[in-house]
Parts: sequence; C-alpha cells; structure tokens
Amino acid sequence: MADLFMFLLISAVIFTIGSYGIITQRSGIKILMSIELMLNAANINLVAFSSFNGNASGQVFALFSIAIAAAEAAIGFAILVALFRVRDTINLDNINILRW
Amino acid sequence: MTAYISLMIAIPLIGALIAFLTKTREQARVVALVSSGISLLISLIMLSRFDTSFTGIQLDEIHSWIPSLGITLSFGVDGIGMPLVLLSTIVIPLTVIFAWGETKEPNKFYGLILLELTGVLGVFTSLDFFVFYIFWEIVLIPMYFLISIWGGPRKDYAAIKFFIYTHIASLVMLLAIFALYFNAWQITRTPDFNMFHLLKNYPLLEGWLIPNVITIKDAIFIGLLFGFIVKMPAVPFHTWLPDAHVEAPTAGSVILAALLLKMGGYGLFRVIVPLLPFSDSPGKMITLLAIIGVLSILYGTFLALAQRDLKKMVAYSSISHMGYVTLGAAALVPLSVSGAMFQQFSHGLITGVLFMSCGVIQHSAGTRIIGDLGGIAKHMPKLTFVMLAGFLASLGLPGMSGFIAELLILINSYANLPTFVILALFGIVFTAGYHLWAMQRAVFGTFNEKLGHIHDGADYEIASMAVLVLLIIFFGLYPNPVLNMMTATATPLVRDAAGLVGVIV
Amino acid sequence: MSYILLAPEILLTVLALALILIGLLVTEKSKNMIGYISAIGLAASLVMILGRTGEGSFFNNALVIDPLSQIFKIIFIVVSLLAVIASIHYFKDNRNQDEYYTLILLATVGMMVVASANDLLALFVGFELASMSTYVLAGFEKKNPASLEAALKYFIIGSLSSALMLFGMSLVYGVSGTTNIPEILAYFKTAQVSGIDILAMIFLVAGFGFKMALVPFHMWAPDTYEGSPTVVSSLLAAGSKKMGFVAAFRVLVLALVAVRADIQIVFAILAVVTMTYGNVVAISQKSIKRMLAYSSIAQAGYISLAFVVMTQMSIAGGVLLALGHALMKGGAFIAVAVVGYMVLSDNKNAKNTDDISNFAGLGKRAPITALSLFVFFLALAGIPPSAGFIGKFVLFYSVTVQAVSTASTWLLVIVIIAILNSALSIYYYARVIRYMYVLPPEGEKIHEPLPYVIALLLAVIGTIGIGLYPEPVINMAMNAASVLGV
Amino acid sequence: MFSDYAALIVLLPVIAFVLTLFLGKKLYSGGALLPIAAIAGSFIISLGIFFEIYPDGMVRQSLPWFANFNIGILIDPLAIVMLLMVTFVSLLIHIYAVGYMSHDPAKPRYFAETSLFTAAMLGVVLSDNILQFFISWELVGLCSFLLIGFWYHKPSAAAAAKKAFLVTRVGDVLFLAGIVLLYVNINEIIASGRFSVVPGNFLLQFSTMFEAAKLIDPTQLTYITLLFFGGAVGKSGQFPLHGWLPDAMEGPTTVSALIHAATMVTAGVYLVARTFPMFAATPGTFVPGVPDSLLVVAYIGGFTALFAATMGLVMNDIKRVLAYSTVSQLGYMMLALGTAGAVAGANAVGISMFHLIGHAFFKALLFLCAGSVIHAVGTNDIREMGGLFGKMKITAITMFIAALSLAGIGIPLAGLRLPIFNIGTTGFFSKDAIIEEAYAYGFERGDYIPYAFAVIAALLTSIYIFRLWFMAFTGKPRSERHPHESPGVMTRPLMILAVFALFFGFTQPAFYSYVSASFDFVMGPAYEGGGIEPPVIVVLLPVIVGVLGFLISYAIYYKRMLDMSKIISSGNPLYKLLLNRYYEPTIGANIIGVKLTHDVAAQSGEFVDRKIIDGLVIDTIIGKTTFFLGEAARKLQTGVVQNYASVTLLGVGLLLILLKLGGGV
Repeated sequence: MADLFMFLLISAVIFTIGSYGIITQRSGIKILMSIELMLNAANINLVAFSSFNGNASGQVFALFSIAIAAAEAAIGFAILVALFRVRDTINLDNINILRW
Repeated sequence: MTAYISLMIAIPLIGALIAFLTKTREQARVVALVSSGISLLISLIMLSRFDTSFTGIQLDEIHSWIPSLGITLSFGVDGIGMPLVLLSTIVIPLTVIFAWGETKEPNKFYGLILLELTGVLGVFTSLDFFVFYIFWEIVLIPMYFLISIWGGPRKDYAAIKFFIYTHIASLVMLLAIFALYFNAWQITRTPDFNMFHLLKNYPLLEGWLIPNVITIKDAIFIGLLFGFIVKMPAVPFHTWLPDAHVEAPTAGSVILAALLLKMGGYGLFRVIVPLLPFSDSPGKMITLLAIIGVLSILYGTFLALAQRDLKKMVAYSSISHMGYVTLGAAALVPLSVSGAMFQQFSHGLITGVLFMSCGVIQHSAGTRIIGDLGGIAKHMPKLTFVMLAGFLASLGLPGMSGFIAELLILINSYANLPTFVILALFGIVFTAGYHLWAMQRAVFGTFNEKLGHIHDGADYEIASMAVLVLLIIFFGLYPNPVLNMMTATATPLVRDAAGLVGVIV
Repeated sequence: MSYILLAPEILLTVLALALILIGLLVTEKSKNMIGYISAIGLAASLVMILGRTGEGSFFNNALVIDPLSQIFKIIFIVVSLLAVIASIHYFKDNRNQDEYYTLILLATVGMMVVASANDLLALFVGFELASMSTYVLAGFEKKNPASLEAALKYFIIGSLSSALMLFGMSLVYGVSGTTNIPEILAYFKTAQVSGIDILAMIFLVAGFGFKMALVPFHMWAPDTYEGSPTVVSSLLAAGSKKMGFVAAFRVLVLALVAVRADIQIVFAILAVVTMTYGNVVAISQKSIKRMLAYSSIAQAGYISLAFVVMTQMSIAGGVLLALGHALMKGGAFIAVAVVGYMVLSDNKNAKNTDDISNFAGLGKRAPITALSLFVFFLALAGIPPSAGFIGKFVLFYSVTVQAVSTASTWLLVIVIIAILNSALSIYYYARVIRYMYVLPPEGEKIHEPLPYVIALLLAVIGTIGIGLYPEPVINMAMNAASVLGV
Repeated sequence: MFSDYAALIVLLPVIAFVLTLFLGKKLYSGGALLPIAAIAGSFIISLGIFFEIYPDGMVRQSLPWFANFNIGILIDPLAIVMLLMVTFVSLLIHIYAVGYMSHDPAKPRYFAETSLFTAAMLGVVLSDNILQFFISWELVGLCSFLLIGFWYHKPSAAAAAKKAFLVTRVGDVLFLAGIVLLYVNINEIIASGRFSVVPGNFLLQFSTMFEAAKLIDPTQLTYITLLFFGGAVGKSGQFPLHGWLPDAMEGPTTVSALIHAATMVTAGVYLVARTFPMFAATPGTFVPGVPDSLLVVAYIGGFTALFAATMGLVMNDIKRVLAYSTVSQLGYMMLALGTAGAVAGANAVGISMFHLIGHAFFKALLFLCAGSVIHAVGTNDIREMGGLFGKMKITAITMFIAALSLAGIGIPLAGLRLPIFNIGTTGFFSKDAIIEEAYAYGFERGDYIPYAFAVIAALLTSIYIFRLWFMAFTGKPRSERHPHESPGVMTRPLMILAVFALFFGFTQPAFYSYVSASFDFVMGPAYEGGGIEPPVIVVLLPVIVGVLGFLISYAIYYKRMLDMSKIISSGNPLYKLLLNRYYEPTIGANIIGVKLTHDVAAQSGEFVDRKIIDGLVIDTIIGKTTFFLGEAARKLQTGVVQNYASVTLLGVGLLLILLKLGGGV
C-alpha cells in the first residue's frame, strides 16, 4: 500500500516537473522532453496500479503508450526540423506569426 | 382535402427560383408578375370557397413531414388568416408593378420579392408551430437582402439591426413554443406540433418557472408575446423599424410595413388572445397589452410629428397604427378584436400607398426631407391626388378603411379599457396633425425652385397606388366581405375571455 | 461474431497502407489518381456502414459497433470524403500526395476506432492515431512557415492533452481496476466517490476538451485552423473535433455517474464561456479561416450543452448538431479553399488568401461557391430549414424542457445566453454574406474546379436535405443517444 | 313618390363630383353644369318630399351596414327645412360661381369639390343615425380642407386649410368620444335588460338614442351631450374653437359663402338641434330646471355672439368682418337652443333653426356681394374700397338689404300689442324671437346674463355691418381701379337671395309650429311661446339697438363726425387686442401647436427614441460593449505556444476549484 503511494507520489512529481517545463521552457526540444516526462508519469501510474490491482491490463496499456509516445516524439522532432529549415529557429517565442 | 394553399405557397417559390435564373429584366419582372398573379388568383378562388359563417379552419390540408417530432405540413385559413392571405396576394403583385422599372440586378430583386410572398403566405396559413416558425424565420432573409443590396446609405446597419433584432425575438418565441410542446407531450405522450393542440393544453400547465417570481404559464405567455410585439413592432421594441424603412428600397418598405408587420398581429390573434384568459394573471397581461398598445399609438404619433424625413414619418405612423391592433386585441370584445384584425388589413393597404408616395417623391425630387420639398403638387398632380388620398385614409378619415377599423376598436374597447381608449382618442388629433402638416410643407405651398425640374410618377407607379386607394375606399364603404369573416372567428376566440378586465381600467 | 461488421475500418486501413505502396510504384504524373482511389475507398466504406446492420463487440469487448459509433463513423467518413474530394484539386501535382491520402485515411480510421472504442486503451490508441496523422497533415505544406507553426502548436498542445488524458485514464484504471468502460461504469455505480475520481474526470475532460476545442483548451484551434492547408482545416474542424465529442459521450457519462451532478455545473460554465467567447471573438476577425475557427469553437459550446442536461434528447441534439456542423463547417472551409485558389489564380504570390476582402463580389465571381457558403453560414447561424437548425432546435428544446420541468432558473439563463449567442453569430456571418453579394467584385468570374464543386454540392445537399427531411437522422440520433442509457 | 328617391338627394351631387373631377376639363366652364344640375335635382326632390310629408309626415329608410351599424335616411320637419335651405342656397352659389370662377384654370376641381361639399352636408342632414351623421360630418371637414386650400400654392391658404381641419378635428374627436360613450352606455342598459332595440331599428339610430336617453345614467348623459356639443363648437366655430373660421377666408369667396351659409358651420347647430331631446333630458344641477348641457350651450353661444362681434368691429378684410359676424350669429343660434330650450322645450329647435335658415339667406347674400365687390375691386381690404355705390348698384342695394336683415331692422307691431302682424326683415323676425327667449329665460330663472350678451351683441352687429357697408360703398374711391357691376350670372342670385332675406321672415309662425313638432314623439307636444308676455321695452330693444348701431356707423363712417383713424393710430391696447383677435392665432398655432406639441413633446420623444433607446441601449451598451469584448478577448491569443499550454493547465486547475465549489469531494 505504502509503496503504491510512493509510486503515485513520484509520478505526480514527474508530472508536475513536466508541466512546469512546458510552461517555462522556450526551446522546442525541451518542451518535447517535458511532454515525454508527463507521459511517462502516466505510465508509472499505470504500472503501479497494475501491480496494485493485480491485473495486467495496466502494463499492456503502458506498453502501448510507450510505443505511442515514441511515435509522437518522432513526429514532434520532424515538425521542429521542418520548422527550423524555414525559420532558422526553434525558439517558441519567435514562432507567433499566427495570432489574434 | 384541397391543395389550394400549398399551391399558392409553392408557385411564388418556383417563380422566385426561375426569376433568379433569368437573364434579362423583362423575363424577371414578367415571371414575378405572373407567379404572384397566379397566387392572387388562387387566393380569390379560396375567398369564393370560403364559408364566412363557419368559424373554424377551412380549406385545410395536411401532409406528414417529421413523424418522430409530430411535425406535419398542415395548412388552413380562417377569419384571421384569410384576409391577410388576401392582403399579401394583393400587395405583392402591386409592388411588382410599382417596381416595374427596377434596373439594379432585377432578377434577384423580383426573385426576393416572390420569396417574401412565399414566406408571409406560409406564416399566415401554417397550423403547425414548427412550420410556422420556419416560415417566420425565412421571411427575414429576402428582406435582409432587399435592404442591404438596394438600400440607402446606412443600409448595412439597418439590415443587420433588422435581422438580429427580429431574430432574437423569434428565438425567444421558439423557447416558449418548446415549453408548450413539452407540456402537450407530457399530457398526451404523443409528439405533436399542431398549433391548436398545443394551445389547447396550455391551461393545464402549472408551477413556477422561477419560484415566487414568475409562473411557467406567464413566462410562456410573455415569451410568445415578445416574439410578436417586436415584429409588430410595439414601443419600446420598435427602433429597428424606422432604420429599416429609411434605408429599404420602396418595394422593401411596402412589403415590410404591409405584410411583415402583420405577422406580429397575426400571432397576437392566433396565439396570444386564445391563451390570455388562461394565463395565471390575465388582468396584468391585459393591462400590459393595453399599455403597449396605447404607448405605441401616442409615442408613434409624437415621433412621427418630430420627423423631418417623410418616409421616417410614415414609418412611425405605422407603429402608431399597429398600436391600435394591440389595443383592440387587449380589449377582448368580439368586435374590438375583429376591428383590430380589420385594422391590420386596412393598414396593409394604406401604408402601401404612403410608402409608394415616398418612393415616387424620392425618385423624382431626389429627397424625402420635408423641409427641402414644397409645392411639388404643382408638378406632380397625379401623385398628389393618390398621396392625399393615402394620407387622409391614414389619418382615419371616414369613408376609408382605416376609419372603420379605428372606430370599431375604440367604440368596443371602451367598455373594458376606458382609460386607454380615452388616451388613444387624444392621439387622433395629433395623427391628423402630422399628416396634414407634412402634406402642407412637402406637397402644397410655393414650389421650391431648388428642386429643379421634377416629373410626375410613372403611370405604372400611379396605377398601382390608385388600385390600393380604390380598395381602401371600397373597404371603407363596404367592409363586410372581410369584416364578417373576422367577426365570425373573433367571437369564439374571446368567448373564454368574457368578463376579464385589466388591472388598470 | 463476424468480423464482417468491421469491414469498413479494415478496408480503410488496408487501403491506407496500399496507397503508400502505390505511391512508390507509380510516376509523379499519375499520382493524381491516388486521390480518386481514396475517394472511392471512402465512398465504399460509407456504403458499407450505411448498409451495416446488427451490433457486436470485438477484441475482448474493446470495440463495439452500436448506433452511437455508427452515426459518428458516418460523420467522420463523410468529412474525410469531402476533404479528399477537395484535396484532389488542392494537392494536384503534389509529389507527396500518396502520403497525404494515407494520412487522411489513417486519421479517419483513428476517429472510427474512437467512435466504437469500448475500452480506454482502444480509445487512447484511436485518439493518438488520429491526432498524429493530423499533426502531420497540419504541417503538410512543409515550405510554408504558417503551416508548420500551425502543426507545431497543434502538436504541442495536442500531446500535452494526451498526456493529461493518459494520466486521467491511469487514475481511472487505478481506482476501478479495469480499462473496460462498461465495467468502469459498473464500478462507479457502486463505489464511493473519492478525490481521485474527480481528478481523473478533470484530466479526461481536459483531454477531450482539447479536441472539442472547449475554452480554455481551445487556444491551439484558431492558429491551427488558420495555418493549416485549408482542406486539412476542414478535416480538423469538421472531423477530429467530433472525435472529442464521441469520446466525451462515451466516457463522460460515467463522469456524470461518478461525481453526480457537479460535473453539470462545470460543463454549463464551459459551454457558456465557450460559445460566448467563440462568437464574440469571431466578430472582429479579418481572416475567414480564423473566423470559422472561432465559430466552430462557439458551435462546440452549443454541442456541449448536451452534457449539461444529460438527457437522451439533449445527447441526440448534440449528435445532430455535430453531424450538421461537420457538413456545414467542412463545406465552409472547402469554399474558403476555392476562394484561395481564386485569389492565387489572380496573383501567384498573394498572402493571406482567406482575407475577407477577397470575398467581395464572390456571388458574381464564383456563384456556386458563394451560394454554398451562403447556405453554410445560414445553417451555422441556425436559420431553418437546415441541418444546423434541426440540431440547435433539438438541443435547445432539451435544455428548455429540462429548465421548465425542473424549474431550474440557471438552465433557463443558459439557454437564453445560447440563443443570444446564436443571434449574435448572425452578425459576422452576415458580414461575409454582405461581402459576397452586396459589394462589387474585384476580378473576373472564375471557373470553379469540378472537385470543389462536387464537394460543395455534396455538403449543401446534406445540409439542406437534413433540414428538409430530418426524420431519419433524428431517429438515428435518438438511437445513438439511447445507447448511453441516460 | 319623391320620398322613394330620397337617397338621390345625396347621390346626385356625389355622382356629379366624380364626373366633374374626371371629365370636367372637357366640359363647358369646367363642367360647372353637372353639379348645378345635380343640386337642382336634389332641390326638386327635397321640394317634392316636402309637399308629400307636410304637415306631419316623415320619411324613414334604413339598411344594415357593418357590425351592428346601419345607413339610413330620416326626413322629418327639422331635416326637410335644412334640406331645402342647403340645396337652394348651394344651388344659387354654384350658379354665381360660374361667373366668379370663370378665370380660374382649376375650375373642374373647384366644382367637383363644392359638389362633394354639398353632398356631404346633405348627408349630415339626412342621416338617421349618429354614426352616419359623424361620417358625413367628417367629409364636410375634408371638403372644407380641400376648398379652403383650393389655391394650395399660396402658403397662407395651405396653412388655413390645415388649421381649419385640425381645429374642427379637435371638436370631431370630442364628438367621436361622445359617440363612444353613448354606444357603451346603450350597450350597458341593454345588457342589464332594461332596454332593447326595437326590431328593425339599429343601435345608433336617433330614435333608439332618444328612447335610451331616458334610461341612461343622467351624469353620463350630460357627458355625452357635452361631448356632442364639443363637436358642434368645433364645426360651428364657437368659442374657443372659433379661430379657424376667419382664416378660412383664404379660399375663394364662393367657398366662404358655402361654408358660412349653406354648409359646414350650420352643421354644428344642426347637431345640437338634432340631438336636442338628449340635451333636454340632462339633469339641472347648476340652475334648477335648466338642463346642464343646455346651460352650457346657452352661455357658450351667448358669449361667442358678443365675443365675435367685438372683433368684427375692427377687421379691415371685408370677408373677415363677415366671418366674425357668422361666428356671432351662430352664437345666437346656440343661445336660442340653450335659453329657449330651458323655458320653451322643443320650441327652441324651431326658433334656432329659423334664425339658422334666415341667416343662411342673408349671410350667403352678404358673401356673394362681397365676392362681387372683390371681383370688381380686386382687393379684400375695405380701406381700399369706397364710392362703389354708383358703379355697382345692384350689389350695393342687395348688400344693404342683407345688412338690414342681419341687423334685424323691423317694426314689432304685434309685439306692441297692435292687431297687426310684425313687419321687418328676416333677421328681425328670427333674432328678436331669440332675444325675447333669452329674456324669458332670465325672467323665469333669474339669470339675465345671456340676455345681456344677446342685446349688446345685437348693437355691435349693427355697428360693424353698416361700418362695412358705408366704408365699401360710400365716400370717395380710395383705389385707382375701375370697378364695374358683375355679370348677370352673378347678380341674379343676389337678387333672389335678397328677396328671401327680406320676406322669408313672414313664414315665422308656421315654421315654428312645424319644425318644433319634430320631437313630439319623444318629448311630447311642446307648449306654446315663452310662457310670459315680455314688456314693451324688451320687445323694442332689439330694434332700438339695431337702429342705434346704424346711426353710429352713419355718423362715424359716412358723416365722419369723429375720426376713427385717431383711435386706431393711437394704438390703444383695446384696439390692438381686438385687431390681434385676442391673440388666439398666436396662442393656438404657435404656442399649443408648434411650441408645446412639436418642439417640446415630439422632439423630446425623438430624443428618447434616438439617443436613449437606440443610441444608448442598443448601439452603445449592447453593440459597442460586444465589440470591445471581442477585441479584448482576441488579444489573449498571443500566438506563443507556452501561453497556450499555461492556459490549458490553468484550465485544469480552475476545473478542480470549480468542482470543489460545486460541492464535490
């Protein structure tokens, strides 16, 4: 029971770090990393709950989400690269031609 | 089962589509005239088939549409609808003739006019609340275009104001209709949008909408009322009208004043009067109606007196005249109600002449500002003749249809609403005042040379006005053809209301 | 259980993969045919779905075929079909067409999976499949900074929300011990409500809210819709948005059960804020695509009224409005695409082609487009007879009824705000209509490309058709709503 | 058989109106012959009917109209005498107009409108119900509007026409209110079962009204009758609604003649006479035994008689003088109805109607003479006339006869207990009777004020009318024009009228008994006379003041014994007051009409409408605010993706808080 709580605590911490990163960071790469953090926080939850609930679906879920996260990251980097080609920057503060 | 009505509604619609596709002005206006003429023909046939002594719905037809919601395409006419159908089919062809010389995008112009005809006919004949609402909304669109394409300098403001203002009103009305529908459904457990069934179940409603503030019945009543009086329009929800009229082209103004405003009055008789006795506080509601009516009469009159623009003056006179309709309806006496219905009919004819006159003057003299005109009678004798006739009719001269209506309303409302009738009488002098004052300054007196060379109205313009004038006089001398059917319908309409009086009397 | 029921999904998946291979085999020139192929494929699967009778569940009850999934799948396929047909001209002679159509098809499949997801896992997978395909589609014009920026924003906010959603799902799984939605529902029916549940629900709401573009999860929408290729915008606004709704319908029912009535308040506030914000901001937009974006935010507000009063009628209304909105908004974006084509054919390197000034005299320059846009706008404004009107009609009806029968003032206030909003929306629609029909044209009459015309006419027929004969769709929607058993 | 064609009396002129209006241009002298023929026809029919029904018959025809109203014809003694007078005088005026209007290009319009005017008046006279009466009454008003504004290109004419219509309209509204009140009351007593309309009769028929009047609540009846009288005040130019009548001189003189003699103004008196039983039925709360309504009628009439006469003294426009004289004479008729009504019952009707008809003759004559003078001299200002006697004898003599009649010169032999009948002009017979009734009233009720009014007015009358005659026809010419006698078509009518102005008076006794019998069926037979033998002085006084007036004018304006110009030029306030007509136009038109109604009421309404309802509420509060919000909310969309992310996460937080507030765990 206690260790479940520990896991949840950890995941919560990681999740918070991730969201903090998203809000504060300026570089696209760092943002992507923060998002990964948040996803993995969720994965920790899933695995922890899975063992707590004593059924495997949580872990299956985690596997899926890890795979998906990977794909997501790939797409993210692809977009960033393409953007870098045309704008020579991935600093998100400058990427605001679309607004209002 | 007859199919006159659906035919009468369908033909202008088809005509409109054809008109939109036509290339030349010739084709467009001929199509418009023919198709509206056919509707007129049909409505005359209906009139001949119409049994005046029968109080209920006649010539009715019903086609299934959306069973799951209990919506049917059901049409029919009675003493409330028939005269207005007649009015529509009379006014539209005349408007087409009057606008015979339209040169700007004629195919669209005539097409939109025909669409208006479809819309108003639908409103005046639908017996299904859903269908009624659809036509009620459809009417807005052609008018929006008539104003915003052929309109004056501030047309955008006027058009959008007209659209949004009346649209909000109809949405509020829609909410009330929802409540009625739900109520009927709870009782019968069968979905049914039939107007009369919904109204029939209204008395069975109960409970508070907002506890100790307003009951459901009253809320529904006020919701419906709001939808209608904005259309009429009644003070203080009238300000869209002057703007719309000032900017709209003449044909637009004629249709707006002669037909669209009547939709509000129609709703009053079709929906409000039957519900009134059963609302939780009929006294308050009657008083409310009466106040709105008299306020519109007097306020409209004084505002008309203040106007410099002839057309704007006429617009306010419409508000004042529609006030009589509200007053007559509020009195809940058979003859006052039928008088109010007759007021709708006659105002439709009269206001047509007035707006057409404004149009001719605008077109010929290039201005409608009363102060800039003057003495145009010298150069426009024909116009002066019909215009004077129209103005006299509008100020309620005996022998013209307006007088019959106002007399019936005043003389029969007094028993229930003495105070208000006295106030209304007070307005009559000023009504005469602004009409004559405008005539004196704009038409009579010495000719204002600054106007340069001005010519009389074209023959087709004068002709269509003359026809209206003749009708005004005819119905002023012999109102029975329409008045009888109105009275026949009005009598059972107010039977439940016997003995009701306002809070202030 | 016969997998034949899944034939449409399977067909599209196979087709999607096949297209890539075809793309490798054929020459640059003949890549244009790929568009037609995928169109035919979509049409075929649409036919299958319409012809599909019977219900069933698959993969350990992870996917179900029921009326709710049916109607939403129809929506998704129709939208993709429209988008594809329009794209045939929009992406003509683009050397990456094969990937483009593959992505569209995959996105469609993803949405369809979400529509019939009966398990959080399936839901998540479908969600991500659709999202990721659309991230790429949004940035498909990879030389165009706007398009890329749109994609980036979409991606960042999107993956953030999927993170939130996943976290929420993990919590739900944690407390209920299962990922199967009916079982979760069963658990919540009995269990005591805990803070975790609420947290979970909020995360889920945030996750779906992102797709639905509810305030405050809407921020990405205007930028993305504006920046992306117009046909893609139509897919996003009309299609993937609805994915959020179907997910919400499936899952948030239990949110309702879980935390009882409180969630209603939340949705009430979300709905009101969303519709008002959308309409008010739309008024002052110069870019029509952006205006449409805000208007679809407003529409999302209306639709989410369905969650406020969780009655069968209200959900049916929500579904109807979603269906209508798919047609109207998809069509509207396509019309904008035509305008863009028109402007570019006037002047090769014209910037922001969707500026309202380009719509001047459209009635003369591109009559069919203008007329269709006119229809879509009136429908969006809820003027009868149109799909938009039917949707709003049923939706507002359900709310009013709830307000009256439970004498709840706040519901009445909400529905009044809603009607005021829909009246307000007329203002900015009418503004464009005025440009199209009142103002004089600034160029020659153009020849409207056939694919666009077909797409537009399909949308118009759908919009008006539903307005004129709503009987079947209303029944469909009622059945769909009945599935949720509220 | 004539009575079967009674409807034609009205219809003929109406038909003539339509034909003349549309075909006039092509016909001789603008189609003048059509209306003349038509009115002649009406006259003949009326005459025929008169001989059919005399002495005690009447014609009643009636058809249902709309709702519960009817249209119908009622020809009783009261109506038939009016019919004869109207058709006859109007006929003469039309003939005269052929000459008078010969130079006017718009002749067709003129004759069409006068024809309609006559028709409307005949409609008033023939009506058998108050509604039809009112409708015709309104049409009379319309025609007066059209005819006064006949020369519409003259701003003054257009203004006068408007004023005439509006001022009478005030009266009409009161009248209408009276009808409303009557209708309601009758319905009420019907509802309460105390009264029911005789089968075949209709709700607003006079016969029904009179029967109902006996049952209606007396105070209500007073209101009703007073409202009716309000209408009469408007139409008959009684104080305070007299202002339009002098201005109505803007129309052609023939029109003035029609308005003042045959049609229009007499309608008011006729209304009171027609509904006399109702007036008589009102309770007497102020002076015992005097019905309140009649008291009001008497006082208003008496005061108007005097009030108008004072203004007649100083007017320089020949037609204005006559106009005020009309107002004053109408005052006499009202006075007669009031006072005699109080003491002699229905005889009042006879007395008043006799003066009305006599007045119609000599006033028509006066106007036509004036017209002939204006025709010749080309001005209305009597200061520019003078010395016309030699040049236009017929006009001068006939006008002098009319003046005598107006001044009521005669020898009351019978009044002096001599076994001979009185000798004198028509005016003498009719006016003396009125003054004597006023005295009788004073004698019986101890209230001599009306009598005083009457006598003083008589003096002034004689002064101003002879002033007019002397200034116009005697002395040396004060303008260098070369006037000539008018053509025969104009002078013949003058002569005919002159005959009537002189000798019509001798029909007095027969007339009284005949006309007064009109209401026997309601009020029972009226008892004879004033009930008292007035002392000799009373009998003589009217004649004495008449002669006195003549002498004064003779002295001042013929012998020039004292120079009027001094008094005038010295600008004394009294003169100013009179010349400015007691500032009635200023008060009426400027202050009430323009200042109060337009500038204050209407403009403030305009302000409320445009600035508050529209400007403030709709445009500013609703419109502007929305736009402002839009712009503001728009700026939230910064375009920086972190902010978006922050907002999203913020949203999550907010939802949490909301749910806590929402009462969750």
